[in-house]
Amino acid sequence: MIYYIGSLLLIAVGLYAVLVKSNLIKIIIGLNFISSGVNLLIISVGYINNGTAPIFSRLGLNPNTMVDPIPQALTLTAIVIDASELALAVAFVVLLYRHYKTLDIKKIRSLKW
Amino acid sequence: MVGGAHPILLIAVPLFFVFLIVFFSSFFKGIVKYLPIIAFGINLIVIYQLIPEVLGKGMVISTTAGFKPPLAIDIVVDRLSLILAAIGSVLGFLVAIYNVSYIDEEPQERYYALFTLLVTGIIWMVVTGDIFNLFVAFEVTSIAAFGLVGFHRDQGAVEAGFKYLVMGSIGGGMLLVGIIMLYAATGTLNMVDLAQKSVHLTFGQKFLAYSMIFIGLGIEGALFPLNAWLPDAHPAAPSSVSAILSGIMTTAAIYALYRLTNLMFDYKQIYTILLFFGLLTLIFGEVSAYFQQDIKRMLAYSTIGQTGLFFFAFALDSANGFQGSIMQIINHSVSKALLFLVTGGMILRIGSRKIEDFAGLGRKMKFSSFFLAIGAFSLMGLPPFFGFWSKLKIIFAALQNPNFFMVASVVIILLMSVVEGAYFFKLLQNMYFGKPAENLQISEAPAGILISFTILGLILIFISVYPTPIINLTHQVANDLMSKSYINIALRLGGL
Amino acid sequence: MVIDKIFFTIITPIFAFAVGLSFMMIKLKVSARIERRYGPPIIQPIYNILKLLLKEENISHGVIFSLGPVIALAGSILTVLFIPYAGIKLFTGSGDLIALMYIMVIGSLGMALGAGESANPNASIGISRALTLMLGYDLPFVIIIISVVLYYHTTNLADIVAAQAHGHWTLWSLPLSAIVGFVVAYGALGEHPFDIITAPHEVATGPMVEYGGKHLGFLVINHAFHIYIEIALFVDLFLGGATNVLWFYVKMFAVFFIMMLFDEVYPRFKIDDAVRFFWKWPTIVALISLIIVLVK
Amino acid sequence: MNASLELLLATPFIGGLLAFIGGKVHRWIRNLIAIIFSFATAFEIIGYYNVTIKGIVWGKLFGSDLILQTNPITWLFLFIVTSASFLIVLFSIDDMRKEEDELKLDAYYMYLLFVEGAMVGIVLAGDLITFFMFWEIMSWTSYFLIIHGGKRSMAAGYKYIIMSVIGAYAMFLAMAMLYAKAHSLVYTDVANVLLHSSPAFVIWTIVLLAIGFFVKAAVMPLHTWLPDAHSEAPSPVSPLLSGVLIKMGAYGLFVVLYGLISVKLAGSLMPSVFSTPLLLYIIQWLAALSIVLATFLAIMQEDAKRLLAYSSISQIGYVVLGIATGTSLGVAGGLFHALNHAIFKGLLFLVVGAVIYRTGTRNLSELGGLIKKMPFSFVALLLGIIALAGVPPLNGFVSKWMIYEALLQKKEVFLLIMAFVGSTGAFLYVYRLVHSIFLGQLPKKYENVKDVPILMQIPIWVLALLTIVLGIMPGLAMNVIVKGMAFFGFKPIAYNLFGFPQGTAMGALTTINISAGLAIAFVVAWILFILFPKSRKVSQYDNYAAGQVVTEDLKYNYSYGFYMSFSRVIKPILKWSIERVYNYWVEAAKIFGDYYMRRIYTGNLETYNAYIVIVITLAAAFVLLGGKIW
Repeated sequence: MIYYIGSLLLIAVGLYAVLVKSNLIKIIIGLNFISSGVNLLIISVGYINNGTAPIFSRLGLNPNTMVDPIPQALTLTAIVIDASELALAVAFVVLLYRHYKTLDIKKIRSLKW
Repeated sequence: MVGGAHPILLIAVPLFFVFLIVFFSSFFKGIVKYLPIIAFGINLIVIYQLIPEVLGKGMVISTTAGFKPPLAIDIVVDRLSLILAAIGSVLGFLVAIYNVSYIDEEPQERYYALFTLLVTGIIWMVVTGDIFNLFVAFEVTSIAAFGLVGFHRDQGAVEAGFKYLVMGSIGGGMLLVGIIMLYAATGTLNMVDLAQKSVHLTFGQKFLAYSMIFIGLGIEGALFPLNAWLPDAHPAAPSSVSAILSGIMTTAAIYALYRLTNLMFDYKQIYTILLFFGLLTLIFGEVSAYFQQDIKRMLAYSTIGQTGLFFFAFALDSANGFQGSIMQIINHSVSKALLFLVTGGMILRIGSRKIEDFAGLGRKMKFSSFFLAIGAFSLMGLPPFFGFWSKLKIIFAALQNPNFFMVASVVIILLMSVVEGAYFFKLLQNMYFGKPAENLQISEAPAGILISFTILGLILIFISVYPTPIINLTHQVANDLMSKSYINIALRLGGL
Repeated sequence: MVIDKIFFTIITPIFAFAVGLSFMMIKLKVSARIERRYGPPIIQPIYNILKLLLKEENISHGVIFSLGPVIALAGSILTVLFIPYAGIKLFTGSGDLIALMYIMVIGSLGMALGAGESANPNASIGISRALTLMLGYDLPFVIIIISVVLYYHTTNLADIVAAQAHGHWTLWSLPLSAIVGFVVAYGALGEHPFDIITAPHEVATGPMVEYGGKHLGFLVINHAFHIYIEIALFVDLFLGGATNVLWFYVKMFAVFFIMMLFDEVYPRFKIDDAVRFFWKWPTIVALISLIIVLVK
Repeated sequence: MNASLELLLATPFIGGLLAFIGGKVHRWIRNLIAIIFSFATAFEIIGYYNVTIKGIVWGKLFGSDLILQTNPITWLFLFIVTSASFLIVLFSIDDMRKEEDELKLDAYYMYLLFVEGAMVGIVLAGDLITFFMFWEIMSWTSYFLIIHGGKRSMAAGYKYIIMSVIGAYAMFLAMAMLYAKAHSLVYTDVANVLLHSSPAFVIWTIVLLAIGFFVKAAVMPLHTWLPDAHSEAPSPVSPLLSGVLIKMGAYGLFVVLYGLISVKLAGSLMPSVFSTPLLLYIIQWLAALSIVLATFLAIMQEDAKRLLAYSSISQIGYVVLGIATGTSLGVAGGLFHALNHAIFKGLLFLVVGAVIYRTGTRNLSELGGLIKKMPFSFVALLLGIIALAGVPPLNGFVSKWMIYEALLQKKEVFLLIMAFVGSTGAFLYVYRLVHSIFLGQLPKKYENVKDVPILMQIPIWVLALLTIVLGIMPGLAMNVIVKGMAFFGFKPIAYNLFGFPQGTAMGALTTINISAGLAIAFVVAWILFILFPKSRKVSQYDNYAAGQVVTEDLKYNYSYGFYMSFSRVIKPILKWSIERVYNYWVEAAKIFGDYYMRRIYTGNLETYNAYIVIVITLAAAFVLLGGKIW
């Protein structure tokens, strides 16, 4: 349960950052918060207290106590995606700074209406 | 598979070509610009092979990695997916031709790689039968799109790209949350399996998951108020990319929403909410478009409006509504892509995106103007163009059970059509009869551009004057959606 | 029968002309007496016409200029044939009251065309005023026509006359309409206070400014017809026509005599005032009369 | 037989495309193709004279048949459309030659034939989908014709297309509502369904459809596009618009009022006024208001084409007024007036076009005295204005007479008064037209003007001849109209070749007697006239000028503000302009839209993110409420 709450909190913090912070870097951090929260959520879906790894390396392991492997696979994929997004975002920030000489999102408003 | 039609090839081949592009870029750069043409050419062949089978059996499934569904990721092509995949491939192919003349900015290999990835992701989104796979395809598409929007790397492009990225990422996160909720509740990711297992869920549970998915796909699918990135991103991107973004990417996201709504969240209440979203999107899109001075921005807002229209039709939750919606999607994809391609060529020649600078182009760029007019007519829904048939269907569907709300909605739709007519006629009038700037010396668009939009325009003319096959096909699709035959056929064909 | 028709077709315009001419003659004398003058000899109008017609020196501004008076006269002759008088109804079966209303216009059209070609602004101004005035008196005119027609349930003028036999004149049954009809007929004749069209000291007789010689002579003849048409129509509509020529003449003379009195005592209306006048009191009265007919 | 209805429909469209392609080869090939195909269309309809075809299916859409049909009323309108188009193509050949851009000309002929084809389609349509489809095609093709005229025509065309689209969508709404009920839009099915529908539904249907028709037919208060569009369009297009295109609105109204519902049905649904169903009575009032107000406006115009445009509004008012009476005589009169108006208004616009062709201006106060230079045009114009003013013996008189009589029979006196006043007013503005163009002083700069080329004269003379023929022999048109109206369930009216016997109306009419009498009277007067001494021709400068000498450089002409004093009288009425009201609301909507849309797409990423968060919050709120909202 604590994991769920934790993940939701992470997402909420991320959303807060994205919504309120005006620094580009902080927004990116906020995005990362969101993705971390989501990842945590995925993991916690498959998590079982005192579970074992879902690998039949030893005999006698109870399949019921095994952690669900699928979420872990999903998380890995999601992390890769997040990483690439993050890289792209940082690249954008660099370019933005070159054009606008600022990191304040409130001043980057050439496109509107 | 029978007949050698492998839907997985739709994704695998272009992905392979993405690697080829990156591979060749280091030592054989000249070939890079032609690789996407080959990739989507092969895709077209695959689609062509798929057509008889999909139309005959209703669905073609191919599984991956030797697992069996629901564990494995399967690629499912039913009639609806086929329509969208076909549009995607055709647009991908034509825009690939277009690129040859259009893109001269370095680094080209990145552009071509991202472009191929974008179209692949879109096709991927519409053919996947696995909900997490959908997310992956969604993110592939998004990231490629982020990159392409910022491709010009000038002030506007970077800003638009960044905004799009932030909103897209949030959307991706929300989509994933929704997917995980579904997984947590049912323990499966396969759509067919989900559809069956989710029957036991309560409405509240479903609604929570649905709202998350809706936000994720809604951001990508340009539903109001989640669409604020779109009017920035579409104009900022190169016109070739805008054509893809407007023509098929938002549509693909909407497709995913259709599919999931239809399979798992088939509640009257949800449809009612969607109805409002459709109407709001329509109103805000069309009204905003009217005030634009920048042609690409106008077209982008128009995309929002069109999205609202076909989303509204879908939310009618009736066979006629579905049919109208899909017809409108076809119309929108072809016409709007055509418009973006043509305006891309024009912008290339006159070097401005301002509508008033288009004055007198009707004389200088005859073909371009002609196809621009045809695309605009079809979007406005003037007969005898295809948009007329689809609009007719949508309005008829909306008034199937006339009550006050529906009549009011139809009045709004028609009013917005008037607004749409107002800005398109303003554009056309200016283009054909406006006074050109002093000694405006421009020639027709370059060959690649000309070829690609001519083909697209001819396709549009063809389906306009001979709409029967498409009407029949969409009728079948609508029946498929109504009867949820997706589940049944998939079960029969071993999709589960 | 056919011989009869042909005979009357020939004789009717001559009769009409004679009546109109006689009124013109009488008018000169009567107005002179009202103004305490002796006045010209009673046959002065005939002298005038003959003088004009026989003048050797005629000038013309073009074909239509010459044709104008001819068309005007042709229109008047045609109109005369449609108005039943003293039991003689020639063309009345071929065109009813409504047709008659528009046949009457042919003459004005010819006049207007001819005057137009004279390329004199005075003429143009005169026509502008004439047409405006026509629109002015047309409104009460059509209203009374409608009242009369609805009262008798026919648009055939001969039938209307027949229905008024034995003293059941429209004047008694629809007095308001009759009054308005009188005003309208008076306005149509262009006498004081509605003589702004010709207004000799302003626009030098308006439409006629360039006309002289036989052209003017034709116009004077036409004026005689015009007097006949307006008054005969009034007599037919409101005074029950007549069974013999003499009685018809007497009725017409009575109407004309009252008109002459008005002519002498009124000043001149400005054209827009004239239109306002017609659209105000005559229209209101005519409408009241119409509503009475409708309610009945 | 069946295939040939489709052929008839296809001919102009094929011709248009071929003309466009042919124009790439040589302009004469294009012209020839345009002439041949428009003639072929006009020729093909001969085979359908008095033919009734109940309906052939030419396609299927969404389970509803698409049907073509024909009957004598259809034939009447087909005749108007095809013959007018043919004449206009003929006229265009020379008139449009001044346009140097060949591409524009290719497009011009293409659109001209397309408009013709679309109108043929509208008339032949046997179901509402076909009708609406061709209606829309007509709208946008004619829009392209209008904006051929240059810069000012663009604004006019824009107004035209927007109003057309609004009208068309009102129709669309009605259609969709009917489709929901009937699941088919074939006229007969729709009529059946309407027979069993609630009064409110029927009334809404009529109102919505009527809005569409009224925009096209320019019935007040939906007329505001017409004066601009008709006057700014190229000369040959104006007669097409005024003579033919606005008749489509009248045709539509006729089909809806008598094909889809009947007067009896309408009467059973709503109260009647003067034995007319209320809705029809309101339509009649709108028509009558159009007649009077448009006439007053026409009187005050200074621009020849604008004058004729306003006149079109007023004349179409007679058509609608007649059609909406619901009696045999009135409807026949309305339909006949539609034909007559096509003839004389086409004639007038063509003559004015010819004048513009030679002088380059349509400003009435700059013209004058052209009678000496363009005598043929003058005679044609004279016939046109006599017909328009409804003066015997030409055709306009007969149809107006029928309408008056029909109104008299129904005792609709107030409408009748307005109709009469409109007709008298028409006399004012048509005289203005002939006076300012052909009479009066000839300006020096037009010394060398000639009559127009023969190819432009042919259409003018054909139409001029028709005004006379139909004026003397209205029975020719009545043959078609009465037979066609029987098809729509009207009692036939008695008529003969030369008019109407007593009993049809409250009076009788024999046109031949009137015209013969006029001819004889004219001959008599003419003989009298030439008996007297010959006259001597003098120049236009040999004038009475109160002692002054008129010279060439002096504008000795009264043509500007011809009815100034009258306009003083009606100024209080014309203070109200519906167009200003529309403009006000459109501007208000624009400002409103601009203001609020700007505040939504602010360009600020935080705002955009806030939208997302708001949606998330809303969704969460919904879930927390547990879906209890339902």
